[in-house]
Parts: sequence; C-alpha cells; structure tokens
Amino acid sequence: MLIRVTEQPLKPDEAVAAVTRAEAGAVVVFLGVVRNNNLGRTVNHLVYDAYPSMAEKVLATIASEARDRFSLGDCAILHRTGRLEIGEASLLVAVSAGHRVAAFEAAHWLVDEVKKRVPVWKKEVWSDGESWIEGPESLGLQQTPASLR
Amino acid sequence: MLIRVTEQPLKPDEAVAAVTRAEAGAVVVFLGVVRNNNLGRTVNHLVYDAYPSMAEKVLATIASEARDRFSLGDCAILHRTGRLEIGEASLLVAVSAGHRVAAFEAAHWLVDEVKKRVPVWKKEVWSDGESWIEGPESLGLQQTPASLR
Amino acid sequence: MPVTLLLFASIAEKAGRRRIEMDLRDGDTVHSVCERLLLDYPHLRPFFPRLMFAINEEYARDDALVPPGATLALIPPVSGG
Amino acid sequence: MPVTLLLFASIAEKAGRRRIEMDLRDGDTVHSVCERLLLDYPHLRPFFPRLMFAINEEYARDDALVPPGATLALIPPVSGG
Repeated sequence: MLIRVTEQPLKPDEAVAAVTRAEAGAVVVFLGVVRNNNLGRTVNHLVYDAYPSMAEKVLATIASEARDRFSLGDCAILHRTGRLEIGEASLLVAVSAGHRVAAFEAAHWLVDEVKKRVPVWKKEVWSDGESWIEGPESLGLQQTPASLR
Repeated sequence: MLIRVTEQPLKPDEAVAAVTRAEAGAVVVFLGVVRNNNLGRTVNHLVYDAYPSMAEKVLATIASEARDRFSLGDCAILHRTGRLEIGEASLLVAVSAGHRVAAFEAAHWLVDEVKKRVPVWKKEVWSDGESWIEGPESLGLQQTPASLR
Repeated sequence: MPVTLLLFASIAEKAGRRRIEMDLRDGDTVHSVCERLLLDYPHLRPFFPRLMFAINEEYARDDALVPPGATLALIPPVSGG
Repeated sequence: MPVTLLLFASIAEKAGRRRIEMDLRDGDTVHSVCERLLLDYPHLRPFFPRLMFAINEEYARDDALVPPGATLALIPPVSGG
C-alpha cells in the first residue's frame, strides 16, 4: 500500500508498478490535474496546504476501507502539496483488482473519500487575486456551539 | 488522440501526457494486466494476435465515439500484441475530461467497447496446453447461413 | 482481380496459414467466397458459425458483395483487452 | 502541560501563524480551548462555524476532552484532490 503526501511530482508509472499483482487483471489510475479554469474564472496556478502526518493517516484508513469493500489487490494514494502549475497532477489514486468493474468502482470511491476527509486545502491564484477553496465535498460541518459562531 | 497497436511495452506516463489538457481536471487510466489465473486455471503467459491495421481503425472509431458521448478532453488507446508475461499490460486506455465522473464513465465504456469490437485475440498458455480465447464479450455472432455451419 | 483472405488466431492456426489468395467471380459475396474456401479447407467449417467478417477493414455482413481486389478478413470472436 | 494548536490554509493565513501553544486547564474540551484562543484572536471567530477539529491526528467533536500535551488541529473544510 503506497501512501504519500509529497512536494514532488506524482508519477503514474510508479503507482502502477506499486499496485500491480500477478492475480489482478485490472489496474485503474485517477489523476486530479490542475485546470486552467474553475467556476468561470481563469486559474493561474494552485497552492496546496496540508497537515501531512494526519493526511497520510487518513489516506491509509481510506485505503484499508477500500481494500475490504472492493476486494482489491492493492492501492496507492499520493497527494502533492506546494505550488502546482496548470496540467500538473495534485492527486494520484491507483488500484488493482481481479476484474475491471471492481477496479473502476474502487478508484472512484477512493477519490470521493479523499475529497471528503483528507486534511488538504487548495488555494486558487488568479491574475487579480487568490482564495482558499472550501471544499463543497468536505465532510459535513462539525457541530459548533452558538458561542463560537 | 493516441491510437496504437504495438509489440512494445505500454507506458502509462506516455498516455497520461498524451491526454493531459489545460482545461481537463481529471485523467483516468485503465490497464488490462495479464493475470496468473483464469477460470480456475494457472496461466503461464499469453500470446496476442491482431489485425493491426483494422484494429487501429476500430480503436480510432471507438475513441471518436467516446469523445462525442462523454465530452472528453482527449483519449488514448493502446493494445499490445505478441507474447506477454504475467503482470504485463495488454491494454491501456487513458482519458481526460473536465470532471471525474465523465472521465471514469468514458474509460469504462472504452474498455467495454474494445473488448467487443477490436480484432485482437488472446491465447492462454498453461503448463499443460494452450487455447485461443473466444471472447465472451465479443460482438454478437454474425448471421451465418445454415450452409456454412 | 483476386480476393485476399486474412486469417487470425484459432482459424489461422487450424488452416496453417494467415493469408489465402482466391479468384473472384461476378456477384461474389462473403458467403459465396467462403463456400469456395471450404471446398479446399473443409476442416475449417466448424469455425464459421462463430466468425465475423471484414471487407477492407470494415465489418461486413456475409451477404455483402466482395469488390475486386478486396481484402476479406475472417474474424473469430474477439478477445482483446 | 500545554496544548499545541495547528492552523492551516485560510485560518493560518488570517492568524498569521500555523502553530500556537496554549496552557491546558483541567476539564478542557476543544470548545473551551477555542473560546480562550478567541480571546487573543477575536478576528478568527468567523472561521469557527465551518471548522472541524482533530486531536492527535484523529477527527474529534468539539465536546471532546483535550488530553495533556495534545496537538489540536483547526481544520477548515478540506479541498484536496
């Protein structure tokens, strides 16, 4: 199980090699790539912040859940941090399974869970400003007492 | 659009680079990998035969259909031929799309169509024999007149 | 103008060849060409109920006319991927 | 034994720091620690309705007890991927 939060570029070949198993006929890889636009605004680049030690723990938990849920061969989840340019990969998920249906389902589920649960944040930088993105897919809001609001 | 039938090993990094677009936030890659077993039998290796020129035409047709159907950024389909060992990739599909749902759906659809339509055949080689596989996912049987049966 | 038959995978192994040249006759269809092939290769008959065909790299029905100089591929159920 | 608060992303930028040490009192919960934090950093209050919390790298509710020496992370809605 390859789990990593890193400032280095993410390499599909490495992740594929890490999950390939003699008994697994299907490998699916997902890459989240920095787009040049979001919600109608032109994006110049992104900056990712993370809580790396906790993020790796949460990634490992998600990976274990996926292995149980989808009877996977193996899986790899890598998240990049720091400044990323357009076209660079911020998230790489790779899974192997006996057959393709399980591999596609598991990869999709893993990406969904990463976006809900892993303490990583992106800032969009435009030509005329910047903003931290508060993920619409983040875990439901914590119950916060009225006194803190 | 990267379409290729080749005896050379398939490289995920190359396919990812080929489909990456500044406006596409999601890349999904599928690899079909030679398994060490099938239907309860231990597989030693596979041999793929192909009608390469027609296979590339059919792959290009499928790729075009996918681009219309799923509003893809781009897609790549590569099929390897010749002798393949356990753990080697026989099929590589890569797609890019604005968002992940389209990318996952398109990649899955492409793999299904490749298995139905592309003139490529695998032979399983076991320790004690071998057999050409007639794909259970192949296009429906041609209407064949009784005189040829 | 001859027609060139291409054979692959199981049927190529059984025939012992991947390519067969045949004469073309007026009005020849996939079906009629294959009937003449089976006169010379009767042991290939068991493959035909499951074959597909392609004329010049396009899938074709067995009642399709075979044009002069065509390449006619005999295509067992595919199993790529 | 102090408690170490970790701040990230938007709230770290607003606070001008990523790490704050605070004293821990008997019976301190996430909530009570944060109330004391807001005495020194009142401009962070608008973030709280959307924050999640983690104690020692595990998500925790705001009524969870904070153990001595804990690391308490203030976690804005995540946006990885």
